[in-house]
Amino acid sequence: MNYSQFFSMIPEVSLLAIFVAILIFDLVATGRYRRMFHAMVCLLIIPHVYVCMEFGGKEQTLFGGMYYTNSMIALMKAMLTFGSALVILQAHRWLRSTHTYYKQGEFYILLLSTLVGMYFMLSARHFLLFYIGMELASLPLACLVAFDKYRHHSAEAGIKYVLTSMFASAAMLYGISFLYGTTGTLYFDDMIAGITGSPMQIFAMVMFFSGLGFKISLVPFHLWTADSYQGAPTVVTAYLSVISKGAAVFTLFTILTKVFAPMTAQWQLMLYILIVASITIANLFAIKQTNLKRFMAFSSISQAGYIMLAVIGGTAQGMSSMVYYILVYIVANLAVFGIIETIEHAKEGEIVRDDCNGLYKTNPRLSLLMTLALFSLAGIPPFAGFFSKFFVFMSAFDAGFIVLVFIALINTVISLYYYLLIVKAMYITPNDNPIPHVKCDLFARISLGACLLGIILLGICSFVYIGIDKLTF
Amino acid sequence: MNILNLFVLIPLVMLFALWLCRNIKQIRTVMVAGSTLLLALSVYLTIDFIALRSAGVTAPQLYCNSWSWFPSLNICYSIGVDGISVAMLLLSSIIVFTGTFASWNIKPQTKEFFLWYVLLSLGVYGFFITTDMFAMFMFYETALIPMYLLIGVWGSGKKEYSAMKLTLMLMGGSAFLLMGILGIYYGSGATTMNIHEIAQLNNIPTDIQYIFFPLTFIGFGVLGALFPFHTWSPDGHASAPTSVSMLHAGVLMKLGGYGCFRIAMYLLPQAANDLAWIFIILTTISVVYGALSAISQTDLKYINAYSSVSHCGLVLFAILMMTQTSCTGAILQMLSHGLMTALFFALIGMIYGRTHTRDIRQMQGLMKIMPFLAVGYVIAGLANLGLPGFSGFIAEMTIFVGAFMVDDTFHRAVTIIACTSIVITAVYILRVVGKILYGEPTNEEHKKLSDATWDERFTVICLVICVAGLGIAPMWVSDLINSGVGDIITNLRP
Amino acid sequence: MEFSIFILAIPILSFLILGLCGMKMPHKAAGLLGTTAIATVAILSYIAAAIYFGAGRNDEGLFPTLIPYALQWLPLGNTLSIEMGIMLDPISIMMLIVITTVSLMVHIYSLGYMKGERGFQRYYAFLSLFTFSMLGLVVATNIFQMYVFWELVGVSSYLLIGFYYTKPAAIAASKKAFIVTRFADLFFLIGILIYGYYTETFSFTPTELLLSSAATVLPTALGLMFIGGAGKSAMFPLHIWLPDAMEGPTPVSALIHAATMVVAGVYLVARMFPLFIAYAPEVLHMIAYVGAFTALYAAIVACVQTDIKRVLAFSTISQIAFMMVALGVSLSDDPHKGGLGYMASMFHLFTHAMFKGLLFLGAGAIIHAVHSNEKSHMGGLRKYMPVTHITFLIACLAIAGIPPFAGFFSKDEILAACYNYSPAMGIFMSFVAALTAFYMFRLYYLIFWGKSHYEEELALYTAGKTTHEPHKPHEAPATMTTPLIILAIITCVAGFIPFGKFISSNGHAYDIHIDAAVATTSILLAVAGIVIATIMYAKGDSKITQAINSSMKNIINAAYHRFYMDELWLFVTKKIIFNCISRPIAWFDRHIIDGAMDMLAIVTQKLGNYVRPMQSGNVQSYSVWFLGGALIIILTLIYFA
Amino acid sequence: MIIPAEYYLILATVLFFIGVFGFFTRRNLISLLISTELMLNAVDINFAVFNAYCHPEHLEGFFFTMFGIGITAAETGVAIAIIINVFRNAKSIHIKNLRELKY
Repeated sequence: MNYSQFFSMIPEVSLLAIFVAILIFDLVATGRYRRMFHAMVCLLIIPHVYVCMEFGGKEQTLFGGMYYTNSMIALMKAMLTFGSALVILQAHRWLRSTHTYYKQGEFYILLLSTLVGMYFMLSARHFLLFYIGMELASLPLACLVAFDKYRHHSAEAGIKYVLTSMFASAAMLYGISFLYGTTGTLYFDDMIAGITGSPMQIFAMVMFFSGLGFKISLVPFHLWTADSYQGAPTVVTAYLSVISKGAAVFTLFTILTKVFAPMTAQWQLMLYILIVASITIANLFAIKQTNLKRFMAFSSISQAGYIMLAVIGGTAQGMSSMVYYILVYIVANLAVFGIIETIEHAKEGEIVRDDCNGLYKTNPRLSLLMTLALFSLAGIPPFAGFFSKFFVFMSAFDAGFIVLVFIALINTVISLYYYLLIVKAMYITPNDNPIPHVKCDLFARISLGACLLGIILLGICSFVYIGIDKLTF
Repeated sequence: MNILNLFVLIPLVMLFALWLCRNIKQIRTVMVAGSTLLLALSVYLTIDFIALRSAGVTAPQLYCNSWSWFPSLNICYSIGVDGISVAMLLLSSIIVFTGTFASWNIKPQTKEFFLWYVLLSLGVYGFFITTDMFAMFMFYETALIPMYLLIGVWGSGKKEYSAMKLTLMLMGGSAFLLMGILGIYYGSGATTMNIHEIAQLNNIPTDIQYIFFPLTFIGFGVLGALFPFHTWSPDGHASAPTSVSMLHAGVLMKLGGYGCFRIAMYLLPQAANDLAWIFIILTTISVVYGALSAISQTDLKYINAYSSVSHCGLVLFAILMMTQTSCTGAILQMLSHGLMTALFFALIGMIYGRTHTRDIRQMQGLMKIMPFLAVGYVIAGLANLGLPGFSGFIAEMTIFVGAFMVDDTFHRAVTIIACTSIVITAVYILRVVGKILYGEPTNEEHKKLSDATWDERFTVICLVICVAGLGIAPMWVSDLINSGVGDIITNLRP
Repeated sequence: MEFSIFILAIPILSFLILGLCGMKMPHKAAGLLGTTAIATVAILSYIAAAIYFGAGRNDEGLFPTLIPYALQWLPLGNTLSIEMGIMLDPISIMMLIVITTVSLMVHIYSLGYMKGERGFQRYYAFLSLFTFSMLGLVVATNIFQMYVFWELVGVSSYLLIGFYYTKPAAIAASKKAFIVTRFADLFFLIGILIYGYYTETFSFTPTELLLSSAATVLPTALGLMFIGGAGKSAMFPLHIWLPDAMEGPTPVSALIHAATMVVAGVYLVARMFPLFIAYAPEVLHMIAYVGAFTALYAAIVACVQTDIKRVLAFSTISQIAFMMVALGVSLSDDPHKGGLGYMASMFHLFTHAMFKGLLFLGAGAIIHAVHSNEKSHMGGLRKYMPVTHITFLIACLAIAGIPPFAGFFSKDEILAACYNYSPAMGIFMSFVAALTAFYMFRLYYLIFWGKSHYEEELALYTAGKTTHEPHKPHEAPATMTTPLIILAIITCVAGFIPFGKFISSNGHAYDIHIDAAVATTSILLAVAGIVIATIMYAKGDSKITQAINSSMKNIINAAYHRFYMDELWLFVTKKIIFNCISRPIAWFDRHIIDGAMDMLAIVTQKLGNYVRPMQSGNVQSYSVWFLGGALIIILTLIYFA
Repeated sequence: MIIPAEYYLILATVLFFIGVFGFFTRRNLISLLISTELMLNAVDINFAVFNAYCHPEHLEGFFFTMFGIGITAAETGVAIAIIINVFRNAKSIHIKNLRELKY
């Protein structure tokens, strides 16, 4: 056993270093240093995106095959870190509020520990490591969801999240145990030899999948999503909706193609059912939602269904379009949540759709960004979402799922409807008392600006996709 | 530097400039400068294109260029124009130009209006210059979505409902379309997205064509107001502000016909030949049904919208006849309908802006009150019902003569049925003219109204000149279009 | 003949000038401009005629067909194209003369008649437009050009009928005229399409080879074209627009609805005559029967109308029907072997244009004087309007077929052709001719003889029974009487033109000779008609008249209502097309088609409600879904994958 | 006498579904937590049994069991912390208090 292997995991180790730095700073810093806390965290985390890309990209296998990394995984890590950085940037105002100010450090630490968990999920080539990573990614999130200690909704969301999460992980472990029982190994690379597609393994696979489906929030494993999203602090919701989802999707892709390759027909059928259910049911829910965060929860379920379209083929093209989709989804969704966070602060309460009425009059820039972000989510050109959706459809079509693509396309029309409802509220519906003009702080501005750039440029500037495509497989 | 890129670049620059504008004067300057530039550009392009053609350049597409965009998916940004696209670009420029003047006094949020307006025209231009299916589809959708806000914010009546319906139906259409595009791409072996290369490969298996031809055709057909997917059109047009109606009926609906021709028919020739009869029936219904519906409408814009259904139905009808002449006629009809409807909607908008009603039962004797607009309306009406000397006549005649060249009973029968629309058109046009323009003005309020202002006169005169110009001297357009149509027809009827 | 382009160019220029800047011109300038333009055109036409006929016949004994201009206007595929050009042959030259002459007269006349009207300039602009279109129609080199100008005359007629655009009746009439003729044009168009497709050309003279291959469809094509012609020429049952068209200014009625446009149908058939006679003689005979019926129908209706312009309108219908009959009864293209009708028809077209123009202009003068169209407001006008009276009488004699006026000669030829075709037809048409004499003289007596309406009114006024002083009828100004006199002179002499020398069915010279038997019969019948009219109407309402009126009340009533043709059309258009087709379709569109689209949206929304219970807020039920979903998937996979 | 593997597996399955049943039916948050513990314990038994009976050459299953126990403990800790939070806000840990967020 060579302990230097630990230091080969540069992204994880450097993130842990940041983690420790924050912990120490939290302990020692007082007074005016504390005011710089947020800036410091941002300054630490943003360069880390670069670190992930630059130093994590070397293909290597560690710990006897438990840990694996390559440039694609490094890119994923970088993307997740980038997303986390955006979330942290947006969190500034919330962290300054009375009840959270004193536990600012906890927020960073919890958030970063989930990020570490996700790193391990991405790099895991062994179910144990994967399980540990996944729990590390979920548990602190439960704390984050319940972060607003004095708000009942936050606590309710937290308990729902944690209970469902435990239930899901129990189900998943149950599945893994049978996989272990039938194949005798927990290494991804070895397990494939023992996969035969027997009913027991199908059972095991679906149980295992339900655990990941919970994280990705696919129908019918999605029911916690809306409640937790609504109850959690908006920043946490944003994080839940993109980052933890992105990591889970990527891992799922790896496991399905690496481990369950002999059962392709089975899991494709499974995904088929789940995609149709996710997209359709989430859309039906979303139509009726007026609470904006809840609405975004259903939107994210439906988006998850679209991401799965890239997974279902299991092809290289699917991989690149999936990663690309996640990237685009991160910027678009975070833009929406950033705006919700901002106007929530102005309204001091939960945002329902009617609160957006006439928003354009008072907050033209925010509304415009919101519109672009929603258009991007709906897949309207020339914004990035159009490209990502198109590529996802292409990959599914390429894999032969023509009818599925058609169903998904019909659903995009429904999704466009509910996204447009918000646009309509902002621009068209008259309102005598719109939310007054909100001034964003610097951090939020940076974050929203980055999102805006991403929404506009990620699609048109094809080098992003080309770059991702080069890294695939 | 390819001249065609300017068609995308100028709107982009305009968008940027508009974003920086501070007052209405600057906005108008930007708009006028930009749209004039575009108009000049497309006129130059037309002249240059004709010159090149007469100099003996026979390549199907001119000004071709291609930049790899998403190489792993064979997506390129390829541009190139043939006669059809040149004609369409010219049409778009004219409408964008006149539309700018027609929305001279739009309020409120002038800047935003023009931002979306320019984005829309960007999509339109992009659609016509590109030859890559992906890029075409992208521009196509880019052109659709601004409609929502343009109608929703600046429209009138039940604008929210209409805008939503229009957007969703068109997006539903583009869902079909996307299926079609993917089907074509993968059916042809997934080697290229360029329509001309696919057409040359000509290797899509027939059974695949049978699936994707209807999808593609319906996809574009929704925008081309194909029965029974046309119902967005009356509501949408009725609610839209003037210049948006102009642009929408004038140019956007042409995207449908153009796409049907350029993608559905061109790339899926086998299925087009075998399945055309289904759509011929639908389009024939469109033609007659739209016209008959228009007769009993009472809202000016509804009348015109149904008239558009009828006329755009004729475009698709002609395309499906698949003869050189009828397809040339289809393109002519697109041009002509684009100009005429734009003129019509402009006038309706101006009248509505004064009377604040579009109900024909509440207006009378406008000829005495606003003679300029009334005369304009009569001219537009006469052009619409296919009076020789205006563009509608040549387009319709070319279509009918072309359609009659298909020598079998079915085609003959539907052609004759479609011909009846010229009578029905006369009925509803004259009904309106008689009701609102003639007679003694009865409404006291209306008697105080004024005639057109200079910007309105300018819009109307420009369009009338275009309509009449096309109608009196059709040869050059016909020549322009002919070669482009020929290539596609050759592919359809080997 | 290069100058012939000016025959078309001058009117259109005049139209453009008057249309674009007419509103800024004073009335007089506009009127003079229009009149000068048309005078120039008239002179050019006369010169053209002189040169054309002066050049004489070619070696084959024919007047050559000249095409000084022809350019491709719109290519339609490889073989077909629409050309625009000028074609001069005997009938187009003849038409040029007719049109320019009548048009010039109307222009001059209108200077007085329309004086001070609102929209005077517009009126002249439209007149110029009409003249242009009509000239373009007759010089058309091909059937499609003819169609193009056919539509243009239709629209100028529409504009001129609706000239008094504030008058509801005028609006309705203009609309009706346009739509009815448009309806007929539809058939014309289809005919052209068939013709063009099978003969691979739109020209009037396709090659023999193509013609013989198209022989089977030619009758259909020509028949459909005739329907188009029937629409314009107001053949039964498409005649309904013409009487209403009298709502337009009277000079317009003279020009368009008496002399020129309405004979376009006849001209069309004459144009296609070689094809008709060679390939579709049976269609030609159908035309004869339609014409004969129309002639009778219109004549009967004309007998009982009270509006003088209506009488003239029905008389026009009847006379045009005569021309149609003449064409229809032709048996060959040789005038000596049964092809006389062609020449007769053209001859009648020529003379009719003159005397009917005269009648309308005269009626215009009368209306101008009494401010009414109704016969009840007239009577005894001969004292007040001597010039009008004399010219009107000349025209009446001409139309009745009394020698030596023009109508006699042309009608005689027609009757001769009819007798040649079949005696029944000849007798029938002779009867109609007698009826013509009757109703024309009825009209004449009602206007100029009998009790003077003015005097009666005046008597009432002087007796203090009405407060309203009647307007004294007066003779029209010189601008109006001059055209009357000129036309009257032409009417007197036109009959002596050796028409057959210029125009005949096969192009060779043909000497008109009066068939004594036919001539005698027709004169006798005409005189009989006049005599009956004199007895019945010369002294106002005589006893006999009243007796006849009461005994034939039903028929007269029906005839007065034009045998309810209008009501029938109204029923078809309003009740069936508008209420039973258009409205249901509009309803269907809004509620079924659109409803289906809305329904999709509503169903989606409703489904949204149905899935709600899933999200109950209870974490335990969430887990039930979780596990249940997983189990369902497992079962599906086991059994279906 | 060796106890056959099936016995253990049946025990584990029964345990798992007792846990599931408890999770579905109990009304107290602590009981729910206990139910999930049961489920996780069933999994741990599974791993141990599979390792011991089927694949004794490596110790992966046992390791998994060990880690599983540890992680379960952590989960329980977090869950209880949140339950306390709930109690603080709602003064009850009955599940009926957790239905404000729905639809």
